[in-house]
Amino acid sequence: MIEYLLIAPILTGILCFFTRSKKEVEAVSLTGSIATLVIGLILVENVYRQGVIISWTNALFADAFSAFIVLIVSIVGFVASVYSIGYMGHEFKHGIMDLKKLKIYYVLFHIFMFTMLLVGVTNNLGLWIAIEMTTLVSALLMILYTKKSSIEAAWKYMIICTVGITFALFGTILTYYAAVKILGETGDALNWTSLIAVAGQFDPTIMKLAFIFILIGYGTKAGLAPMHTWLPDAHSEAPTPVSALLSGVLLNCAMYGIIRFYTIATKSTGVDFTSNLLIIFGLLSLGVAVPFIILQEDYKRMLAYSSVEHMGIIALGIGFGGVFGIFGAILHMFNHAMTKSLMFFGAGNVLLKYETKEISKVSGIVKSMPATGGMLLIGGLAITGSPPFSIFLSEFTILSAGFLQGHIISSVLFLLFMIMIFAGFFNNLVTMTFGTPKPGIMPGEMSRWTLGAMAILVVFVIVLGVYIPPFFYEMIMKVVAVVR
Amino acid sequence: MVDNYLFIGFVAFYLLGAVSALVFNKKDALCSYISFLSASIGALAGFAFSLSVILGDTFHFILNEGQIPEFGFFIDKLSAFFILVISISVFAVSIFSTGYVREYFGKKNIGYLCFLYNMFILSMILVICANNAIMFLIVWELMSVISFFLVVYEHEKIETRKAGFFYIVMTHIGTGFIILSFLIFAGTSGSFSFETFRAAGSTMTPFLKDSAFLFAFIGFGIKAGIVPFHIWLPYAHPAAPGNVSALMSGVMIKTAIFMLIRISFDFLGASQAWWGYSVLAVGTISAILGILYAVVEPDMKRMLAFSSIENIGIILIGLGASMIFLSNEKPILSAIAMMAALYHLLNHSVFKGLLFMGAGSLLYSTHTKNIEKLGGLIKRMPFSAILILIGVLSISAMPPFSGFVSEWLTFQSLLLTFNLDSNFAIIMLSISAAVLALTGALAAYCFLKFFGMVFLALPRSENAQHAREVNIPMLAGMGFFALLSIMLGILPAFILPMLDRIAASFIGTSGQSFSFGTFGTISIPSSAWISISTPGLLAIVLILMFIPIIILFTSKRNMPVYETWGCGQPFSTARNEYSAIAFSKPVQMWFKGLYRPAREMEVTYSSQYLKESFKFKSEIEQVFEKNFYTPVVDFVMAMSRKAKVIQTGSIHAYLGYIFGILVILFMFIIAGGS
Amino acid sequence: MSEVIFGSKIMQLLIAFILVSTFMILGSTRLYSCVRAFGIQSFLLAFVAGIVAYSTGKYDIYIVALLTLIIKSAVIPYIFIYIIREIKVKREVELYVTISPSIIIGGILVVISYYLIRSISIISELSSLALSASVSLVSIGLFIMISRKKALMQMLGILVMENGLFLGAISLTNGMPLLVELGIFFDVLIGVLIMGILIFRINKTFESIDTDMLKTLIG
Amino acid sequence: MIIQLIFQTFLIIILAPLLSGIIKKVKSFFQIRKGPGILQPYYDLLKLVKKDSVISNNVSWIFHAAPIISFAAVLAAGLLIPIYITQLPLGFAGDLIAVIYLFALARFFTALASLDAGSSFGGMGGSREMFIAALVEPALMLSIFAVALNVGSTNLGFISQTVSGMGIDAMSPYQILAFVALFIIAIAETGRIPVDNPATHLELTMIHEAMILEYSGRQLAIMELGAMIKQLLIFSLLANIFFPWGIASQGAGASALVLSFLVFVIKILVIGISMAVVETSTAKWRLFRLPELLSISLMLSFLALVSFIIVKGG
Repeated sequence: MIEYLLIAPILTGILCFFTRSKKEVEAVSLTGSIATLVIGLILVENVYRQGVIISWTNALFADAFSAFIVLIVSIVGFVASVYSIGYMGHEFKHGIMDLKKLKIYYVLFHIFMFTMLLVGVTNNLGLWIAIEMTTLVSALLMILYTKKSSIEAAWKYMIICTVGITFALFGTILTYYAAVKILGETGDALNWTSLIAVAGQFDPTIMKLAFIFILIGYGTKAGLAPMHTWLPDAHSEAPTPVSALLSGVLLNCAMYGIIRFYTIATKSTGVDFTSNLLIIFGLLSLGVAVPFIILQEDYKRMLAYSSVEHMGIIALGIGFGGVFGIFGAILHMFNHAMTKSLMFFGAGNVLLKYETKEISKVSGIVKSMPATGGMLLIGGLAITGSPPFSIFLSEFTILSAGFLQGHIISSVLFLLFMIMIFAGFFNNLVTMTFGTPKPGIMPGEMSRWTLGAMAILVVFVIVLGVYIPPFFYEMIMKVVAVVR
Repeated sequence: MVDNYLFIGFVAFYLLGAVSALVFNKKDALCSYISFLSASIGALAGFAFSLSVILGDTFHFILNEGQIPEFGFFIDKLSAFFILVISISVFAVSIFSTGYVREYFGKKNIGYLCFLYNMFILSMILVICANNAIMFLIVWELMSVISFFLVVYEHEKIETRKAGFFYIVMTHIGTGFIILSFLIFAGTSGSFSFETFRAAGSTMTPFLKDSAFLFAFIGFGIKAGIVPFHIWLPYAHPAAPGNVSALMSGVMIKTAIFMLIRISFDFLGASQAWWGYSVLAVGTISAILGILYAVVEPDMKRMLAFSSIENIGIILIGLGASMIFLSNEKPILSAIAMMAALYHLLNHSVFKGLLFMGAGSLLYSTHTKNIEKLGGLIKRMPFSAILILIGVLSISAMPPFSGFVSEWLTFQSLLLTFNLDSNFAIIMLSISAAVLALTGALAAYCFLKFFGMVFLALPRSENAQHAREVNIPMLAGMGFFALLSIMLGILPAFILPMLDRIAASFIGTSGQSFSFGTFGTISIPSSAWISISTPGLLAIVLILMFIPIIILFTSKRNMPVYETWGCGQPFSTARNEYSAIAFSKPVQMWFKGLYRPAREMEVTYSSQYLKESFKFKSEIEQVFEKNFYTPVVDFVMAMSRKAKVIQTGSIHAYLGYIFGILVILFMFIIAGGS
Repeated sequence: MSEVIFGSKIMQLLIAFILVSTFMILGSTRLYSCVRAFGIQSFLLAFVAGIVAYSTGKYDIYIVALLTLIIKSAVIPYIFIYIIREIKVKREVELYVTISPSIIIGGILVVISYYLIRSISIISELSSLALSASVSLVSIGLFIMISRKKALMQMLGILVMENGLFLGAISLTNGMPLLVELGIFFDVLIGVLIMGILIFRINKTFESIDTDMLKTLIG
Repeated sequence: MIIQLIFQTFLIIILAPLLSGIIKKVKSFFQIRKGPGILQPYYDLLKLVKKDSVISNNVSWIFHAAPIISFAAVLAAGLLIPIYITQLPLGFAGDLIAVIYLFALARFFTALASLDAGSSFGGMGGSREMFIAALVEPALMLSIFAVALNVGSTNLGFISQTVSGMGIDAMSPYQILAFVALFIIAIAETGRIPVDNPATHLELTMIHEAMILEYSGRQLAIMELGAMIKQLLIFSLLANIFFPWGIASQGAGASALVLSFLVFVIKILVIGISMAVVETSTAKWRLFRLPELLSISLMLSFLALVSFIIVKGG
């Protein structure tokens, strides 16, 4: 089952390499991503029915949490591939991309998908390998454009994330050491399933050190402040569909790593140590995001910073703990993935139309591109956490968790930062969307594909804002059970 | 049972209006007619529904039991009253709108407007109905967001965008406080449904109660536009289209009052005296400051917005008095004060709606909001003139119009403090009565200026020259409200019993706070002999009118018509009329300290004695904005600029951060802390 | 038994040498010597791995040792040399922090990491030594990345950190399971290659690999 | 009852000019002039009624409606105020606050009319009139509170009944303070020096006169009469709130009625004369010094309130 899930994108990637025309490669990648989505959904469904699935001699496994990640990856991946057709098609039409590059793009795209899916379903601490792979592939995707800025961004991304990931590996080794002392030197000493069982007996001091390394390591990848510095560069310089994947999914993957280790470490170090660290880093990320969002001149960077903020919120949710907190955090992962991708897609359309990333040079989107503008406004309201959109629910849950767990000050700070970010973000959004577009901007949407992709996400954003389907609720509750 | 049908009915009609607006998006006229019509039908249904709840019993159901978010509806007499207010306003405004939106035909997207309009109404009603904190927050923000989109409907203008942004941010801050308050409740009750909040209200510790009340007061106060959180209001309300600002000012800000009553009376039982005092104080300050800014405001829609602040203040005075009485175990008096507040709330929604529609129609036919540029319209727009005059008379509390009754009630309820033995209460209430009197006088001043400058004497500009009477639907909409504010003026004896039931439902009185006599006489049993009968007054005045009429019109003499006397100048033009700013000058001089007026004069002389041209510019300063809000914003901006340096762009620095945090955490471990 | 002691003695020596090699990297001003020092370090690591394999008698660790020998002490240095030749960079290491302070800071880092490990309850003396050595390698590697301007040196820094990890892994837990180790090696190799590509790109677009050029993305 | 109403109405109308005539006479006495006869105001009014009224060419119906409405409003107030008997047939219809608002109504329409003609003097007058009203209002309300808190009602009949019932005890500090406050207010309300000068027609100083500048003939007559009536009513308010002694209460016999009527006339005369004294002994103040004057009365009424509390012993 899981194998198929992994093979599908690889296969698609390879096929993409052997295509001969734009039409072909698009068709292949679309079918491939649909296949991935379907398999992913089936997998999720199975996990939902029968609990943990293990295969490949324990190397791969999928419990509720992995399934959840798989769900996010496959949905956003699918939407992104739909969007890519519109976006890259436009680039292709305007000769920014030739066929060779287009093919490379799609190949890498699907390999990227593969790596992220792998993150979800590896059973053991080898999770590290998968995450490192995501870095490598996405770096390659980033330097598709040979612009100076994108190369710089790619370099920073590469270096900083590799450093981070190295720390993560160190943390992994320490955890393994702690495990080995209990279990003896078996391959199982790395598997979640066996680790969770004995995590209680681990040496707390070692686990503390390990957790610090893991938090800094995967935190770097997840864009927690102050290790977030690479993030705005990378996310703003990557091709838009990739930005969506980076912000919406990849960060979640890194978060996934942190949360996994959080579960293990907490069992031995006690909840205070881990959750306090998470709360500190979470608040730090929120706080760091504020000034950069308020005084931002580049809308893609603004979105990137808002990702930093939202990762902070997820960390907060986990840190606050309790059913509420973790439920909120998990739900937030999903909502953020959907909303942020929506925003990046909208930003992509704007970029294609106005050919600038500067906020001050963009105006009157609602007139030049009504649909995009409308959906951008919805997304903007959602991303800043105002009802009746999905993110509000998760954020409110996290906030209330903070209150109920007695972290009053942190929660109040959280609320304060949220309001400031809302003001900053919305100010920029209003300047962009309203008013009258500058002369020379032809009215008219970009393409059906892009709008379709956005529309799918808008549905998620709105529906989850007012109604959480029971099965979805249960799914998340299962994840919560895994995490606690 | 009939309630269900009515409830579903009006919700359905608003939805229908919204949907049809989208369906017929292309055909402006058709679209506007259908959606506004269905809105008004919905309003009628809502009216019937609320009446049946007020006279019948509470109406509640839960849409999706036990899910997140849970949608529970709970409509008791209080909520029903607010639905009543909303429905009345919506009915008139919808009729008005069918005419008003013709201005936008071809220029802007009518379907979008109609859609938002209906959704806005629906969201307001849902706010009233909500019985669950999360649901409430959702619909509350929905209301704010939709109203924001309505405010920026004419988003081509930069100031409109600014106003909208300002509005949405302020209301968001308010929501933040509301969330805090709700979380305090939830912390005690362990659930987000309002029933459990009610239960929690009695078990909470005083500190929690106080903070819950305080946060709610601030949060909803921002929405209601109380001083010092009022500053968004004079920007947002003028920016919106006329019909929308009528709804926003007339109804939307009342939803905040509703929640304030809900929380402080229904949940917390108004147990602390200082709540009442603070509400009273804030109300008093809002009333006086609001009207002071209104008096000197040349832009009529801004003026009306400021006067909304004033009226919210008056409502809060009633509310505060009611809380004080309740906390002193005087439920009857508390009910009386509450009724004064509710009555004024109803009146305000009527006459303020009327005046905003009037401003809308002036804008419609003259395309200027500046009072200085108008004049002499009473000859060009006779019907509007009469209708607006009625609105003006009501808002300046002239007997026997509606405003008079509610202000009389407010004064009486303040007077009833002699039943308390707390001197502090007596002093406070008397002072606020004095300030209220000043407010009333200034309101008369302000609206006299408004009417006089806009309608009387000679037109001061081309726009006013070529103004024409507005179309029938607009007149009909205003007419309905004008009629209503006369009715509310002379028939309080029919309204008060209803209010009595409502107040009784959550204050816990018998519902016999007033006794009613012949000629619609209202008297207050709990204090000797105080009574009033507006029909009586009206009758007396009407009868006595015959005396001057007889004197005037017996043996008709001819009335030669001649120019206005202007110191023997050959002829009088609009140029030597008294201007609006000159009219309000005394007040400006009186309250120099508040306004900090900045004036500049340019005089050029043709000869030593003869002035050739004379230019006078005078501006007043918004104290709160200048001294409180701007500094805060500047501070945040400065801090942000400072903080931004961390993103230096140097990869070494970035690695340095990681290094630093690593070392810090190492130290943390070595120190052996957990 | 005696072998073990013997092994542990040699281990201690080797670890000391590894630290020394790290300081060589810190101390040298020329790219070539840095690369050479790194090669030596990797070679020593391979030796450590061999000893561990010998003392535990696990054959997969021999493989690991072999891989280390080939990839880290041969292939990667070669790649470095190749890059240096290809893009004709100046041979000097440009510094933010001059030599002597860097040496001192390196020393301080070693001390910190020693105390860090001391504060953790570790069973065997040896593994504590190894662990502190690896921590100091990791931190010094990071320090190299911070204090040297050339992109190449940052690459080198990462690899030093890698070595630190390897040391830790091998001496603490006698190596991770083979699968994982292979994965790690694979990743490191790919990583180096991609960084190489990037460095070429940077050199092409910026006419230098001096990272001071890469400061355009701000705010 | 109806008879009493009609009687009171006409009594007010008849007495009002007489009062202002007397005041004028007294003033001229103090100014060592002969001055016009006491009945002069009647002659003036009759003269005006005989004259044509010239109408400005840009006035609207407001201009014509204003005299009627304001006159009726003032007169209506007259039926709510006890003149010589506490029992008011229409007492139920309105209390002290209602009276104040009726005056406000009258003022409102007069001021509107002043703007209607579009002359700058009219505007000036209206503006100042409303300004002074705004100045007066808080002090007025506060002093009313001081009185009403005492008796626990704002019904005028009831107030004078109770106060007269108290006998001499009513002469308590707060009564007096409140009276002085109200007296100052009365000066302002009746448009007398130092607030306004009823005799002047100098454009820059006149207030009430400026408002009715465009009126002539019968309309002017009505306006003037209305002003006189208002003056009479305010005086009788002062009289019957603070010194209601001797006023006939419910169902008093004919002799008592006559007596109380005489008492009333005397009170009014006293107040009128003292008013004249004040007018002659002070000079008119600048408009922007008026806030000082009225803040004095505000202070006084506030003190009245405080002393009421003290006396009440809380």
